[in-house]
Parts: sequence; C-alpha cells; structure tokens
Amino acid sequence: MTRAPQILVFTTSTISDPGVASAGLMRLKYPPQTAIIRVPCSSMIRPEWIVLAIESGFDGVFVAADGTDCPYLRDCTERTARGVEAAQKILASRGVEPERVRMAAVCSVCGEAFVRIINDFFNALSRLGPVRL
Amino acid sequence: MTGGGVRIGVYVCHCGGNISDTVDVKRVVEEVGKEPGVVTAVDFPFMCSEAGQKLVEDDVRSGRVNAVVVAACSPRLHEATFRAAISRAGGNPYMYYHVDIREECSWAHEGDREGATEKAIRHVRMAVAYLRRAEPLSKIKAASERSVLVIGGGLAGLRAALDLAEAGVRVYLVERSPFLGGNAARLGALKVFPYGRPAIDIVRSLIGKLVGRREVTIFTNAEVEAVSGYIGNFDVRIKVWPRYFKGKCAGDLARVCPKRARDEFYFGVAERTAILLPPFEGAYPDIPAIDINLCDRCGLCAKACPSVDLSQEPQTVSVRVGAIIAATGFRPYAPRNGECGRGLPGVITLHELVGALNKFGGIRVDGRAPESAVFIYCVGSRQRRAGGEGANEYCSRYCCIAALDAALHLRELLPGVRIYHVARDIRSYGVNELLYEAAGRLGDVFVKYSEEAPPRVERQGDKLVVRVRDVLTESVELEIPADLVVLVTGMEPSDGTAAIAERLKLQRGPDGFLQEVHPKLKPVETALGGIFIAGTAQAPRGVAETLASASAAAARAASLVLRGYVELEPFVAYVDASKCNACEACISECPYGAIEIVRAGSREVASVNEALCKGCGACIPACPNSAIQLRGLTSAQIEDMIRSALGHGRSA
Amino acid sequence: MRVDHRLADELRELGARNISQCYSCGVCTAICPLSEEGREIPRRMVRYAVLGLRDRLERSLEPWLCYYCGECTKSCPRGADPGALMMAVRRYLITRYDFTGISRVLYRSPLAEALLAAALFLAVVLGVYFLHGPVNLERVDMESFLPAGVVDAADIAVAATLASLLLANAYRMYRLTRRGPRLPLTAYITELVKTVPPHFFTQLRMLKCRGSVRDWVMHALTAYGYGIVFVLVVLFLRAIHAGVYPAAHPLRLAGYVASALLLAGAGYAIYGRARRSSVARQYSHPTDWLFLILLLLTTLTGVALHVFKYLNMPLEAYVCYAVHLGLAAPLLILEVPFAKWSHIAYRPLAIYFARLNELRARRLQPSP
Amino acid sequence: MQKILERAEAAGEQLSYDAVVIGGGIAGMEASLSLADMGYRVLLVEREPTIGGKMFLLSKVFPTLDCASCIATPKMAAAARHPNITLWTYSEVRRVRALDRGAFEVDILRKPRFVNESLCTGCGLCEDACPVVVPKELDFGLRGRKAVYIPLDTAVPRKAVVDIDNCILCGQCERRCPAGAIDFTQKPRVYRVRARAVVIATGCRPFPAELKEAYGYGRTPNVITALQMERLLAPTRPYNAVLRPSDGREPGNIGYVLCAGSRDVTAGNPRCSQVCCMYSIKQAQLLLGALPLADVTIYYMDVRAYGKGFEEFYQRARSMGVKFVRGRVARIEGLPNGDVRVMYEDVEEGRLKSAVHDLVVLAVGLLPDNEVLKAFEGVTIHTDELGFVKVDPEDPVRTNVEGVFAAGCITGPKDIPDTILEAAAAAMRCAAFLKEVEARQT
Repeated sequence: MTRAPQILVFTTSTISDPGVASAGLMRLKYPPQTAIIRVPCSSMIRPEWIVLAIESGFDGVFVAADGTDCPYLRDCTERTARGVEAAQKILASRGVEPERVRMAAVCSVCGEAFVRIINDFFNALSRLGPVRL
Repeated sequence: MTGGGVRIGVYVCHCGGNISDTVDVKRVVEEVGKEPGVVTAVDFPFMCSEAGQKLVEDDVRSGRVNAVVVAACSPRLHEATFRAAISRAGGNPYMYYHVDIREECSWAHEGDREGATEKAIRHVRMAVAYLRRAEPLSKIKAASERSVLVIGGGLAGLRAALDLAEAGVRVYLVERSPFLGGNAARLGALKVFPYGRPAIDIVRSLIGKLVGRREVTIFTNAEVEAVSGYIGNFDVRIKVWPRYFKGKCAGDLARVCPKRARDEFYFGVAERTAILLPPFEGAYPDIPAIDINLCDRCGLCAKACPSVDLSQEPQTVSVRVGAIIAATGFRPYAPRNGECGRGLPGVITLHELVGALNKFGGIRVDGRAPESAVFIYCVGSRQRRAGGEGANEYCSRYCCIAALDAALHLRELLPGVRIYHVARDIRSYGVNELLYEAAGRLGDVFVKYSEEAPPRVERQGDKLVVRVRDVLTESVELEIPADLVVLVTGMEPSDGTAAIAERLKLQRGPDGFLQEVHPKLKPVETALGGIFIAGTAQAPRGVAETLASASAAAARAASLVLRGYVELEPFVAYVDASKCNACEACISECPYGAIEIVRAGSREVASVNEALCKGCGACIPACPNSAIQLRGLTSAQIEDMIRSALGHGRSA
Repeated sequence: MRVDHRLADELRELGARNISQCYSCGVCTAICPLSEEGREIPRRMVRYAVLGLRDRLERSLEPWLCYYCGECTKSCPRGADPGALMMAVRRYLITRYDFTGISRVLYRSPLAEALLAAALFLAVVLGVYFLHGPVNLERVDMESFLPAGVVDAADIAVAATLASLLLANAYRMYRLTRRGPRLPLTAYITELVKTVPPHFFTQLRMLKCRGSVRDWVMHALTAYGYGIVFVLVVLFLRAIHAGVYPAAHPLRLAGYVASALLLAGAGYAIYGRARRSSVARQYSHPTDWLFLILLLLTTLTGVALHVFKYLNMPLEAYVCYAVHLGLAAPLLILEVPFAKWSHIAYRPLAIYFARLNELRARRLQPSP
Repeated sequence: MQKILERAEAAGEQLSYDAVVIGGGIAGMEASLSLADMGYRVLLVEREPTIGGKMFLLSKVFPTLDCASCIATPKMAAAARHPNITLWTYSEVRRVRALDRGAFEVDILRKPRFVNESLCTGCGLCEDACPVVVPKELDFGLRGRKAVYIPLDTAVPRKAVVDIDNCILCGQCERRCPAGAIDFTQKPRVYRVRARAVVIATGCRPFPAELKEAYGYGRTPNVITALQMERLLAPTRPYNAVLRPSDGREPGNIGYVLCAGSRDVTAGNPRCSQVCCMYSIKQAQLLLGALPLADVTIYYMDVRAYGKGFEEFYQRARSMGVKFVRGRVARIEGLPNGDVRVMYEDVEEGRLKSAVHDLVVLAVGLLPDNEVLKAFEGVTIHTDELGFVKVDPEDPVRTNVEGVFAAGCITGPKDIPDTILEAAAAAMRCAAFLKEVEARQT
C-alpha cells in the first residue's frame, strides 16, 4: 500500500483561493491530501519554500497563480514562473523531478479548472511515486 | 516553543452541519489540542453567531488566550467578524488565523470523512504554527478624501451620484458618451416598474436634480484613463475628449453635416450625422458634440454655426477620490446572423423595437404597420454553451418583463395588432406578473418552446413565418405568420464594463459581469477595497433593482468617505535594516514605487512607504538576504506552516 | 399547423370572453370531473381555440363531454372562464356541423335570430288566420277550427325536415370527427345501440359533475316533460281536440304532469340564469334566452289553451292555439337543428363516435 | 398579555434619534447598520423577542447555499453591538405622528419580558425548569417550547422571555435562575421618541395556506408549508432530521406545489411572490443531500430563476435529478396511510395525472406584514391592492410620505440579495433626507 501523494498548494487571497473555494461551492471533488497556504500574490513565493515543502514530506507543490487577474501586477505570471523555475532547478540538482512543481493560473471562479488540474497533478505524482532525496 | 507567551485558542465551527456532516470536528479538536501553544480547543455549532463570537471574546478577555484560530467557512466571509470580536475583547486582531474547512474541505471532500478530517487537522496545525510566530499588529490609518468617483452616467451612475451629493459627498461623474442617460434614457416612453412613469422621465428627473449641484462635477465624453492609490486615496486620471462645440447652435445642424451613421440612441434603427445633438429634452449637456471618428472635417458645420470649434484638444484631468463606484452598465446581446432569423427583413431585436417606437412613435415593416408580431424570448440567454458561440447561460432577468412591457406599448400604438409570445418560461416575477396578465387579457397569445427545439424563423413570400413546437399543445409544430419578429435579447456586460474591469483589475464572474464579494454579505463591494459596483455592470436587472443597487453602493461609499479616514490592513512589507545591504534588488521589483533607499544612521538601507505598499510581496523573493518581509506573513511563518503540515514541524 | 387568430375572435362572439387570459396551468383539466386520461378537457380545447387550430377543434368530440358544471371556471387562477369556452366551442361546433349556415346566423346575430323567430311565429299565426276552418263560437271546437289532420300534416312535414337536417348534421359531425379506418357494419350497429339510447334517455354523464344532482334532475324532468307532450301531440292530437278523455284518464294526467315538468324546468332555468346562480348561468347567450322563453311561453300557451277549452271560451282558445303553434314553430324549427336543442342529439352521438374512434384506434394498434 | 399591555405606563424619558427603523429582519438590520455606518443614530424596533426576522429561521440560502445563519447572525450581532444603534426588541410601534418636515413622534410600547435583560445570561436553566409546554411559533408548531424560553440558540439578544399568557406563575424559573433575572414585576412602558425619519422594514408574512382549500393544508398532516420545511432543514431544526409530521417517517418521495397562494385570483393574489420557485429549488437540492434516496418533484408553471446565478442554480437542480413537471396542482388529498395524492395535468404531455407523495410541500407566497401602517396618524402610507407599500419609480425606497422610507418585502416580495440592496438603498436615501433636513435647520 503506497501512501497517497501529498500536495502543497499556494493560493492567492483574492484570486485563486476563491477559485479553489468555488470548487467546494460547486461540490467538485479532488483529493483531500492537499494543504493550502494563502499568500497575497503568487509572485511572493520564494523558491526555498517550495524546496522546503518537498524536504518536509510533500510529494508535489502546486502554485495556483493569479494569472492576468492579479490585482497587483501586470507581469505576475512571469514573476511567479521565475520563482517556480528556480525551485525546479534546485530540486533537479538534488535529483528530484522538476515535474513535482507545477503552476497554473486559477481565476476566482475557476473551480472546475482547478479540480481538473489538481486531479491530473495527483495522478502524475502517484505515477512518480515517493520523493527520493 | 517559540513566540514567547503565545497562548492559542482553536475554535472549530460545525456550520450547522455544513462542516460537521463531513468533518469529524471532535477529532479535529482533540488532535490540535495536543499542539504546543494551544491552550484550548473547542467546537461549536455556529462560530459566527453571537454566542460563538462570545466564546472567543470570553477567552481573550480573560487572558487565557491571546491568539486565535477559527476553523470555519471561507475567510472572505468571516475573517473580519472574528478579528472584530478579538478587538472587542481587548486582544490584537492580527493574532488570528482563519482556516477554511468548509469550501476548501467539507464541501470539496463530501463523502470522504477520513480524508476531510485529516485535511482539517492539517490546516489547523498550520494555522497554529503560523500563530506561534505571530506578533501583534495595528492598522495603518490614513486620511480619506471626502469624494467619490462614479464611472458611468446611466441610471445607476446618476442615482449613485445624486445620492452621494445629497449626502454631502463631493462627486465626480464620468460618462463615456457625450450625454448622460445611458441605456435607460433610450427606453424612452416605455413605462418602468411599477409602471407609473416612462423611463425617460426618471432619467430626466435625476439629471435635473444632479446638474447644478455644487458637490457634483460631470465629465461627459470622458474616460477613466488610470487609477492608482488605495482605498480612501485614489488618484484618478480622466481623459476628456473634445466636443468641438463651445456652446449651443441655432438652426438645423443635422441638415448641414453630410456624414451618416446609425444612431446609437435609437439602438441603430435611425440615422444620425457626425454631429451628435442632445438626444432628448432635458439631456445633459445641452450642447452638441461631434463624432470625430465619423467627421471628415469638411468644415460645413463650422460655417453654419460659430460655436463649432474643430481645434479643441483632448484634456486630461486628475482628481483624488476616497472611493469609486463602477456603474458602467450593459449592452444588449447582439444575435448572430441567422440566429432566430436575424438578418431577414422584419426580424429585429427588442431594443430595436424600443428604438423604433421611441423614434417613430410606431413601427413599419416594408412601409406598412405590422398586423402581427411574434416575440421570441431567450435569444442568447439560458443556452447551454456547448459549441454555441456567443450565447449566454444566464437568465437576463429583465427581458421577459421588458418584452411584455414593449408588447403592451406596441398594442397601445397599434390597437389591432396580433401578438404572439414564443417563450420558455415567462419570468414576470413579482408585481410584473400583472403585465403578463394584462397582455393575456388584451389577447396576446403565449406559446412555449423547450430548449431542445428552439423556434425557427423563415421567410415565406412577403411574410415571415415562425415555426415552433408548442409544449403547451402536445408539442404540435405551429406555424405563425408574422410581419414582425422581435428577438427578445438579454444583457451582456458593456464594453465600458469590460474596459473598467481591465483597468481597475476588478474581477468578473463566469457570466462576465463585475463580481461582488458576496451577494448577501458584501453585495456591492469588490475584492478591491474602496471600489464598489452598481447597476447592470454587476448583473442583468431592471430599473427598480438598478436604482436600489446604485443607492446601496452609494451608501457603502458614503459611509467610507464620510468618516474622513480609512484604516488599512497592516500587511505591508518592511525591511529588517540589520540584514539589508541596500542592493536595491527589491526596488525594481516593486510596481508601486513604494521602496526607496534611505539613510539609517551611518549606512543606507531600503525602506518601505507603508501608504504606497499594497502588500503583494513581489519584493520578497528578490532579496538575497531575506531582509524584506511581509508583515503578518513572514518567511519564518510560511516555513513553519510548511514544516508543520505533515506533522514534521513539531520537533522544529 | 398554421395558427389562425380569427378563431379566438369567433369564439369570443360565441361566449368565450376571457379565454386569452389562460396561462395553461392545467388546473381546469385536473379539476374537471369529466376529464379523463386520453380525453382531457378543457385546457386542450382552450389551446386549440387561442391558437386557432380549427382542424383539431372540429375533430374533437370532447366538448360534448362537458356539461358545464363550472368547476373549472371556479378554480381557474386566472379567471379565464374555461367553462364558457367549452360552451362557446359547442356553439361553434353546432355551426360547423350545420351545413345550412343557419346556426351561424343564429349564434352570431341575436337580431337575426329574433327576426327569424318572429317571422316563423307570424307565418304560423297568419297561416292559421287565413287557413282556419269554421269558427264555432258556441263551444270550443278545435277540430273544426284547425283539423288535427292539418296539424298532423304540418307536424310530419316539420318532423321530416328536422330529422333530415339533424341527420345531415350528424353525418357531417361524423365525417369531421372520424379518425381511422372503416369498421365492420356490426360494430356500427352494436355500438349505436349500446351508446346512443342510454345516453339519449338519461344523459347520465352529467351526474359525474360534482353537486349536479339537482341540475340533472331538472334537466331530465324538462326533457321528459317535453318528450311526453311531444308524444301526446303527435299521436293523440285528434282525441285531445275531441276532448274524449275524462279528467282522470292516464293520458290526460300524463299531459298535466308533463306540462308541470316543463313549467318547472323552464322556470328553474330562467330563474337560475336571471339570478346568475351558478358559474354556468353567469353569462347567457341570446340563443339560450330565446330557447327558454319560447319553451316557457309555448308551455304556458298550451296550458292556457287547455284552460280556455274547459272554461269554454272559444275565441280565446282559438287565438291561444294560434299563438301556441306560432311559438312552437321557432322552438322546434330553430332550436332543434340549429341551436340549443341540438345538444340532445349531439351529446349521445359524440359518445357513440368517440367509441367508434376508440375501436378504430384499437384496430390500428398491432395486437400484442 | 393584552390586559397587561392596556395598563402600560408612559415612560418619562424623552428620547430622540435620527431615524427609527421598524422591523428587525434582514432589511431592518441592514438599513440600521448602513445608517449607523454613515454616522446616524438609529433606534431599531422589533416586535419579537429577537431580531433576525424570517431569514435566521431559514436553512441555507440560494444561490450560494450559504447557511442562512452564517449571513444573518453576524449581522444580528453587529446590529446589537453598533454604537450608533439602539436595539429594542419585544417592542411595538403604537403611533407615528408627522409633526413637521423631518420631525416624527413615535410611540413605542416596550413589552415586559419578565426577565431582566441585563442580568440574564441566556443559560437556559429557566427553560429546563418550566413545566409548561406550548407549540413553538418559530418552528411553526413543529415542536414545543416552554412558557419561559430563549427563542433560538442564535437569537439576539440571547435572553429569555416569559410568555405570560401561558405562564402558570409557578415560580420554578424564578427559583432556578442563577442570575436572579426573572422579574414578574416588570411593566409595559410606552416611550415617546422623536425621530427625523422613519424606515419601515416590517417584511412579509406567508400566505395562509389553509385559505387554499383544495390543497387541504391543516386537514392533511403531511401537507406542510415551505417555511415548515425550512425549519426541518435548518441547522437549528426541531428533529435533527427531515421527518413527515403524521408518523415521523423519513419521506422518500416529496412533491413541491408551486404558486400556493400566488398567481391565483381565487386566492386573492394575482401576483407572483418572486421567491417561491427559487426556495423550492433550493430545498429540493438540500433534500437530495439530506435524503440521498429521495425523489423530489416540483410542479411548476414557469420557473422564475431570474437573478444572478439563479438559472445556473436551477440547471444544477435539474442535473442533480430533481424532477420538474409543468402543471399546476389542482387538488391534494390525504390517503389513509398518510400519503398524499396530488392531481394535476402534465401540461407538456397534455395528460391528466395524479401522483402519490410521502410529503407535499406548499410553496406559499408572501403577503405584506403591514400592521404598523395603521399606527400612522395624520398621514396615510399608500399601499397597493395587496397591502404592499407603494414606492416611487425613481426612488424605489421612498413612500408617499416625506421622511418615511420602506425597504424589503414590505414593498413587494423579494429575495435576500434584493432585500439587502434595497435596505442599503433606503439607508442612503434616508441619509440624504436627513442631510437636507439638517441643512435647512442650520
């Protein structure tokens, strides 16, 4: 019996967190092996946090970004992507698959999209198996 | 244990079964009660009720608890509620973390009690970890402008502006088109709820009361170009396009101008020239404007009228306001060619009918008054979107009523006309039912179709024929000959609404309309503090509901700016001077220019202007030394949350 | 199917005043005691009416199932008066079955109706005036004033005309409402026997209406009273003229009873309509009034004639007789084939034809 | 009580407020909060012992399916706590006189709770001690309450009240109360209050279902109203389950009869009640959640899902398996085993039908609760033929009397989002009026 993958999700308070909440409002199902941390804007996420998450036992990290809806930054997506790529590089250098970190924009009503993405991610992580550090 | 004397109380809400039916709240309480720093953990049916809040207050007041976790619904609903409760009890409202175990747990994992309970425990643990490093914060107080910007000069904008002005608030009203009045003015002679007065009367009356009030500045032919700042202190740049007119003109200018275009005021059923005349008695302003995109500067009008001044230039005006109301309205759904016969002669939309009735006092098809008219409802509304481009899933609310209203009006003008209504459900809610009743009494025939078999419109000789399966009559296919077919089209967000959403970064719902925070708790508020929405920019609605929502938005804006100050959340960036080496990496990251280098004693360090900082945190990853941090969400807190989530954090 | 707005207007003239008020909730159908699965009334008829689906309406036998108890109208949440629509549809169908077009005139123009009735009345009265035999003022001598043979001959002529008119109309009704293939001749006969006589004589279906027992009784009494008088007049006129029967003779008693029934029935109906005592009597069509008035007056003059005869008041009796015949003429000639009284024939026939359609439908279905 | 109230004494105090808001339902609370936030001093008067009106009795609310308590109770708490709001529950407006422009004199009767509000902690021990049980009004008689009681756990104020009409004066509560809050010496008092404006927000009352005789309400135990169903579904519900009244069985097959007392000239109400379609659809969704095996059928004429997100909510109910039958129910009859038969025409099929349900819910319409209009002296508040307050098309919260505003269901049936908007609008218009009055006086 293998342990179900654990996913850390970063959401943003005004955009993607409501988006994730809207999945619940619509009673859409996704794996409960998820933990959510709200930040104001996905561009604030430091690559070290992502690495720390993998070190702390998470099998994957999903950054639910603001995308073009970001109330703060026009280039929010690019900035967030930079952080995600940096994290992927660090992980790769330690032998961890970079696919364990994903990002996608989740708008404030995109519950369905979120559920699709997270289920897909969950399945991908299941196939990858546990993290070998 | 870190954070010194942090004594955490955890309160888990049942939400009357919404949570407790799925999450084993007792187990959550039991598990998190073991966490270091937690001094009490309880569950309660309704944490948000007065009794629930009292639980928190009592524990804080007694000093037993100085940091609070409430695990309940979405933080957007009740975070503020519990922060206020803590304040009342003398605690610090920022020693608080709101955990969502409803939308993001019990509702998403219905049927998986074990999984949902585990997730709830995990989230509460993370919150506890966060609080162990939390420190008391206080709000940033800033003076607020006692003025409001109202965007949109339609019914909602007029009503909101007038309300604010009457309440003593300075108002800037910005309208895109050259005249106030919006869509409501174009309804003209159509009577509106509760059917005492024509729409144009109401618009005229509001304009009459508004114009000339000293609190009010009106910009027509103007656009909001840029907005910066924050709640209480928005800097707004308004672009005012030239009218090319200095004053009124005698004589018939419409004859002078050789250019022709469809007249928007009559929904395109009439023509206008490049000279836009005040479209109705009592319009504001009462001087014409030139449609410069159509004008070829032939100069004929300038010869005819000395008031014409083609040399005018656009102007930019800057104003400072404490709040903004977006009342940018709707545009009628435009049916695709071929949709329900669109494109055939004699097939028009409801708005075009209204335009024609107002412009010509009647309607003619091929030069003759129609003997029969068929209204086809739900064109472009209530459609499944699978494959169908352009159609909308939502109900546009006003169209059934507007169609009945227009049909009654049509019958008044053409007493013998035969009217068929081809509808799905007649949604004449409330008192509007009386319109439905009146239409029936006067002999209108109602036919209902099902979504699967929409009506088809064809041309047969010189007549139109509507073919429809009537679900009220054993689904026989009826063939209704008609001189006139009216497509009852719904509302879509106007271009102005789309533009303002883009410019102000307002959220839009799946239907494309501006999204309120919550239909009941914060019905006119947006996710952005100080920006409110009103009227049909928010959702399709009728005149009375538009007026009510406008006054409601005005009420919210007024209570904000009348206070004279605003309190901002303390979640802004700060610099740990001891770690900063003034590398300036953060400065270029900040989109608001809130970071600058200052002298601190002997050396230079970065410093954050709290009023300008929006707390996005974009600067955080830039700092190589982790010197710049976000108040209320430090790196250390996030790291502790990550470590604690899977239970490894306890030893850290 | 093409909609036709004129039908609703026509039906409005025939008494369906509020029908465009209907919003198709179906309460009338569900509340109607005579509505049954497969034969839903009245909402379906309402739809045919407002949409102008003439074919469908004319093909329907269901309107004849309705006895206008008024439940639907009382329960209608929109005040659309479906009961009145059903009545109007029956009037409309009568005009459609009638190939002469007279019913149409009667129903559409109260003036024409009155004039026609008056013309018939005058024709008969004048006929009697010019054609009567010796006037015996000593005693009442009906036989010499107007020999039974003459009256009988007129009776027969009228009856033949009426019968042929009715038969022709019934055939048109059959053609309009027939659905499906031909049936074996025996089926036509057995079904005819099974349906028409019982329903003709009892109109039993009316009893299905809630609270209708009194109406049914009055209705039946009137019909039987009329029937008795009719039989007496046709078969025993000569003897009646001669006054051969003693007071207690069953035939004379029957005559008295029948007259009383007719008076009571017509009086009850007129009273009800004048008082608008029930939904069905809220709004009366001019043809309804004419029918009832003629019936009442005919009966009254018949009674008066009898009284004058036994009081031996010859001149009064002769005048009364002329008036009586004058009144009876439009009653029979106008009402039986063209108006109110044709119900008597159409209702049982509708049941018969419906039954035939049922058999046809059954034949069309492959047996399991 | 009537006798006690007749002996009400006039209170000596002279109180004055910017506005008196009549009715402590969602509209009254929202209007009060909005006015108070704009800096005006408000007296909020509620007839019942708790504010919250109809909304806090509800289960969840469309189209978001938030629990009603989660929306209503924080507003109730906020209204009770706001420094600019004075809250008088269990109080009745007896007389309103318009003295001048922007000057009203309002007589308010404060009924005795027989419980000292400042001492009562809402612990509920008195309730345990009381030997009298009567049907509970807030649960529409679905369960009992004591003669001394706290209306609901979520009540504001959460204080006990003695129902003196049913009290047998045994004194057990008095002995039991640890705070000594029971006080049978309390007297009714009439306060004369000066106000510059009045907001009427007295809301609605459900159509009395027994008036629609063909539906058998009151005679057939398993025919209930939608408000009763709300209580059966609400988190503060009586039985902790959805049970049918006759035998306490879980219904497996539930029918909803729409337009009970609306769109019906025979019931005296030709109008549509605006909310019944949606609350029925909502209840159907909740029932499918509470009773996963249940069938729910909704008999309708037109589904009026007109508001923001409503159509989507309706489509969701359809996809969840709620059955929608076009056809208005004509008659309902109870069967000997407690089941209920509905007679209707399936309009889309054109077929006469009947169906047997375990439980039938009447989606009753809304009528105005306009008793208070009689209290106006010297002026008449105009109403329509059903008694809803008439408003100005230009200003849909303004009545014909200057300075008197109306919001919520008293101006016509409406849902909660519209009510809240209207209440805030009333506050705004009231504030503008107050400002103008102020300006003239200075």
